[in-house]
Amino acid sequence: CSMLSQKAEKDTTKTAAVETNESAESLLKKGRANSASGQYEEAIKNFETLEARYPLGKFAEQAMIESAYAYYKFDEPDTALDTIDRFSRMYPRSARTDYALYLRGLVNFNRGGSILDKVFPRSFSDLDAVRKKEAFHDFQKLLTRHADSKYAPDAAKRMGYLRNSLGESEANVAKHYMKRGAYLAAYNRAEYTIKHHQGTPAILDALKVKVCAARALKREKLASDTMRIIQLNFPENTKFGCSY
Amino acid sequence: DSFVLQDIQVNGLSRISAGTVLSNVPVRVGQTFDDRMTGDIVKSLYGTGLFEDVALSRRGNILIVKVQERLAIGSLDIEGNKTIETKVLTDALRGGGIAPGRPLDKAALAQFEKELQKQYVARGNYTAKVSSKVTPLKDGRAGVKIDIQEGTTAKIRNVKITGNKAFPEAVLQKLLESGPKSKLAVWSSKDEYSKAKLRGDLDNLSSFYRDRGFLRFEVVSSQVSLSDDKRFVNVNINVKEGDQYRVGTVNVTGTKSLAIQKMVSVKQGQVFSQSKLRETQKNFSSEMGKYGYAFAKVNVVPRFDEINKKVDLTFDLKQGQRTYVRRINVRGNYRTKDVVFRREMRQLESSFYSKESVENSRRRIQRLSFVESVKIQTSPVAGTTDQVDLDVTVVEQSSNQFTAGVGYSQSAGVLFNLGLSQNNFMGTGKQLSVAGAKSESESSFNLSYNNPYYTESGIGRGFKVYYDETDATDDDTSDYLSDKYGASVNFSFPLGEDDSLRFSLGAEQRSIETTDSSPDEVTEFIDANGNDYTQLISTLSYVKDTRDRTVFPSEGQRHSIGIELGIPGSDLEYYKLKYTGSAYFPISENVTSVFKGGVSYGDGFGDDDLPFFENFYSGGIRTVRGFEQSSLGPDDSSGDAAGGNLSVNATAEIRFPVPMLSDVKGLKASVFVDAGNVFDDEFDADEVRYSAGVGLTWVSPLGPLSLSYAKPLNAEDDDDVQELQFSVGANF
Amino acid sequence: CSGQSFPGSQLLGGQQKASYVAPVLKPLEKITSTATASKLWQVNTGTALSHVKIHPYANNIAVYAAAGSGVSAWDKNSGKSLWKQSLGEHITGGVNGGEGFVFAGTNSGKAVALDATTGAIKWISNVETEVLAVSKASLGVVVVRTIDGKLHGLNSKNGEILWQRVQRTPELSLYGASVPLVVSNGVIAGFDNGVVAAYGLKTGQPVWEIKLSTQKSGSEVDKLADIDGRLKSLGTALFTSNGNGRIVGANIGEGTVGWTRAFSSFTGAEANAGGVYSTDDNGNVWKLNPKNGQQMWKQDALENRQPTAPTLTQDGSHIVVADKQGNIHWIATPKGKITSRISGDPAGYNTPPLNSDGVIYTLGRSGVLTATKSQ
Amino acid sequence: CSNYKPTIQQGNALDSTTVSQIKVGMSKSDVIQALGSPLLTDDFNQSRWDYLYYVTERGQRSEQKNLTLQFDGNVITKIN
Repeated sequence: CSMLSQKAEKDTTKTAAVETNESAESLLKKGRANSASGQYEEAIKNFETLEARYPLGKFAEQAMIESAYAYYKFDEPDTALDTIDRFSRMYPRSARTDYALYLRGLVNFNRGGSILDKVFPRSFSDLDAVRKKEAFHDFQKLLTRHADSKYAPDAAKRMGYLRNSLGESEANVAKHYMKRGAYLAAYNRAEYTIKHHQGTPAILDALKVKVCAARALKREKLASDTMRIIQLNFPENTKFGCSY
Repeated sequence: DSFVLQDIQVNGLSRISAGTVLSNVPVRVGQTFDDRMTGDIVKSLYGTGLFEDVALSRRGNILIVKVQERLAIGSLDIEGNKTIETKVLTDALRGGGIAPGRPLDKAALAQFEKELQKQYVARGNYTAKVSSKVTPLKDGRAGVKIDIQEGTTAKIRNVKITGNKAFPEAVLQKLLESGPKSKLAVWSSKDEYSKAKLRGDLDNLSSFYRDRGFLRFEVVSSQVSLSDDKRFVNVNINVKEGDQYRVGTVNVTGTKSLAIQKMVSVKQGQVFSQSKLRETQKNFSSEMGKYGYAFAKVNVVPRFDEINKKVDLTFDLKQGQRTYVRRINVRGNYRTKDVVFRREMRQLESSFYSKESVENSRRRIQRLSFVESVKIQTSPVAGTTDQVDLDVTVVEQSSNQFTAGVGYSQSAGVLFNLGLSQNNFMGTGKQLSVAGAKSESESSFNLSYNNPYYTESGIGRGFKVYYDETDATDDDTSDYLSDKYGASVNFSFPLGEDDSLRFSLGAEQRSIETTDSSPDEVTEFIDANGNDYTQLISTLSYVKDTRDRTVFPSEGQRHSIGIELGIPGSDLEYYKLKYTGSAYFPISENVTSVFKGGVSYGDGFGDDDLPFFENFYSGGIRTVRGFEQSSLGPDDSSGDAAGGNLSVNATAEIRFPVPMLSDVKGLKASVFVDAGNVFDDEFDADEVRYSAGVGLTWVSPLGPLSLSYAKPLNAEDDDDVQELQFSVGANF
Repeated sequence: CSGQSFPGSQLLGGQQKASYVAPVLKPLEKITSTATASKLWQVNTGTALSHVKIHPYANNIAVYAAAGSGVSAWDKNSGKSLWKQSLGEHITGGVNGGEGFVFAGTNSGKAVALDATTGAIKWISNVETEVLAVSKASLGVVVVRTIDGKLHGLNSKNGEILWQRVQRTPELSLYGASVPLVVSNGVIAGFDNGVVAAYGLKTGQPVWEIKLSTQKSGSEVDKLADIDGRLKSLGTALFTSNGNGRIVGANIGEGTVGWTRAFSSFTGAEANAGGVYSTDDNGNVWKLNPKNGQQMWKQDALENRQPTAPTLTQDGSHIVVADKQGNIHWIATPKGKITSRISGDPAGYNTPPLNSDGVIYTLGRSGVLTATKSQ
Repeated sequence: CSNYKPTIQQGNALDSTTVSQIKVGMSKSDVIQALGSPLLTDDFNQSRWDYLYYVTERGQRSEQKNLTLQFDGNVITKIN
């Protein structure tokens, strides 16, 4: 198709901006080299020149998804997300849609990270829940649509991690309200955790908070009902204190 | 008639791949095809935005899709725009799908042209012209050129008000923001016509009259008429004043509580005033807001008595249902733990919604130094009439300052330093700072850690460990060598929403060596007290802080008054009283006036004096700019500045964004006047030094940098003047 | 403080100020053939407000003008000053006359009648808002048009308000209004919303209305549709035009439209049996066939000079227009050739020339009154 | 020491007059209209509504106010 005719050609018309005759292929190679060596700004420039000069070809398709990766590494999450969304709209049947979904999940997963994370690792659990849910859904789409993609195993692992951390941050809020003596708020938060985050380790913490909060609110019946659930599901954890 | 589709042929393609076209044709080979589907195919192909024209035809059982590709935009340039930045235009264009690399949609371009022209006219540029030219380039691409003639904003030639009896036209003209410019107001844009400004003026007029009893005042008509060449504008406003009304009887229905009744600021017999009425309504809703009635409403039922021009007012208070907060969600915290913000919230979950505590919470979060901005919005909970969720959306500001490398400071020569200060350490809100520095006159190391929430209710606790070796010989203060090391623990106890008590206790070991150039004061002191001292230092201070944020506050104040004691058991017993205060007043949206001041006094117990190394110094970028660092005040016997045990300084400043660089974050320019000095025991007014100048402060990712150029106003000849000064890590 | 921008930011550059680019003017070619017009006399009638549109008025006694806050009368032949009368307020409407009076209107909504011979103030009537135009007096009635879109019928003897009519005015319109045209016992007025309407002179009863077309889309400037120019009656026909709209030939009695033509002119029309003459917004002067509006000739030498509506000379051989650069041009009606040019008020002209007994009077924006005679 | 502790309010704040209006036989929607929806709900026992309220000021927790409504289907049967 037309991509093959993409040989180097000289632009003589004087009205057009001065165009070096670099072909799409060499632009793509240069962009990839920059990206590999960490010069993400350079990589982005090459990819976007390619897109401007040779739009709508196979090379432009590659350039677009790889510029998204470069933006992600260059700590510009929002532009990366826009580029990925534009990519899936422009090339719905591209061979790399699974990578696009995976990359989209990664951008939201690592949002807010900075070089200092190596020096002072940032605790992951209590960060913005909305982005984590978005990442969770991107990875989920990847697993349902491209179960056999080579990114699927890592996505599955990250989904598990996300599910647990979402449950954990919900339970942490319940504990926070116990510490402050807002027992009704703690009770309702614990209830929410149990309802929305089954199967995560946070369930046990939530059940404990529910018991202590019910006792503090002098609702012995609610406390004993919840205690029975703990005995059923976590027989070895029935002894715990209520000081938070 | 329908038929089974044998094949789909696409022609007219030059750059787009057949695959892309086929993926957008909602029909597959082998399906039965009938005429109804043609509509969907054409719609979906146009939907891709890639094609100028799409035509379907049939040859036997083969569907032929004939497309004409849109030219892709090769280059896009914009000329002639002065008052709207090119970046704003390119973003708008990209929003409309017009950007290099994208297919050129001529309709969108024409739409953009019309829209931009409308924009200019709406801003009062009635002579503006916007046109665009598309020149085809090689290989299916097009060059787009947008040419803009902005013209000027129409100037108001005159404003005529008719129908006014109670107030002369001159009084009314002063109320208006739009009007002809007086000769000397060269900079003002008062004569630039804008619809919004005129509407604002009409509101000002009616509230002016309604505040003076003219309840039936109305603007009958307002005309704006353009000159023939569309460069000038006349404004004619015709008003009908109506009569002046006084307040008749006032009664409140809907609530029994007397406290609420007292809230009414409208009294019988007074001339009716709309602003007083609004004030009463505001008092009501804020009072009710405190008790969870967030949606309380007050409607005022006026009853006119036309004969003797009175109006009886009934305030009907509708409490509405009490509203409860179900869940509070924290958003945008990518680096900080949820609990660090949640613990600042005064509004709790499963508790009634109180406007006051939500506003309080917003202010407390805004004051955290690692928060750039915070918004709290309520959204109703589906299925309930009285429950809402709160969304706290935070924009974080990188608060870790990582300084390393070589620096030059005027007072200490070449400076090597390495330091990291983080007041949101690992997203926990704790503060940790580690810093080491080495230069000819000083080498120091200090580590400090503070946890503002050591206890749940906000009692803070922190430690500090420091080692400091100074050789004060070459800067112009008294010469001696001193090295000290020590550690201290500090606590802070909240006394209310805005004030707290701070206490610290520490031990310090210091030893002093004299040099041959040490002045008599130093040598006498050493002879009297020896070279080494162990000190037990404790400080106690009360701080009241109502500033709206710590970085570049725009309103509020901070006052701190405290005492530092060399408590008994130390070798040298002394005390230092210290007051520092700052107040911020917003002038306009991002212009703030700042007033700062400080008084410190120190003395030894009994008849001995304050140790010389504890003296206060003045001069330099943090006290009185324009004078060399610590150079002010009395001199010691060898002519260096000895400092003093009484220090006074004050600053008045106006801060505004740097005009051309207003989008650089955290950059502010300022115009200031400094005053201050240090004294030996007695304050002497004519010894106070003054200076004025301009300054620039930038809160860079590496920490606050400030630069100032100041002219001393009453420098004595032996003062060391230094107009240009800069520093890293100055407080602001 | 929304209006007041902070001096500091202006001082250090602030927003670049865009500058006004004046449209390009064609050079005027030299007049070679026999000059057909000459200047009789020229006087300065006072310091005028540059934006107001004051028409000169002449009767058998004198020619009248208004500038700033004073009305003045001048001898028609010598240009000698007969009398001057100050009204104490800026004059924004007039000058017109009839039945022994001279009328003018002020910006604070006062319509004033003066004695045509002595200039003494006969009556003052309050019409609330700025007066833009005054009709001639006829059958004891004078009609005043004010800026809020109202038409007021006043008793010409004592200024008592007989009737009032109003048309909805758009928020933005061009400054100025067409002089109400008194025809037998009716008055016809043009409004800023592109409507021409006829009312009973004595009663104000609406008789008919014609809506010239208005543009729907585009910016506020594209939507301007004022009828501010001259309403010309010729026998049973009425000719007028509006901005961004149409020029129309209609029946003056029934208000039925004979012909229309897409045309944009805020200055209105002039007409005689031979042709309908009008100046469009770009400054081209047209001659159209009065029967069907077909173009007969178009003179584009005065492009961008914003010439006024044309005025026919006494013998109908020429039409006279005055432009914003202060030139008065004579254009031959057969072919549209510019035959003569005289420079009058350097500040240029807002209102068309007046023909009275063969003398063409023009009143400029700085109050210069010029009398010229064409051979 | 007696330092400042922010006040803690929890539960439905009801004043005595509104509570006195609740009568046996009222429907659930009437109750919600008068008292608002209960903040403490127990999934296992839909027919029992608990309104409770307490406030902790400067560290001292007030006596907790309770109102329990038993429903049979949609109508109140017991109040205490």
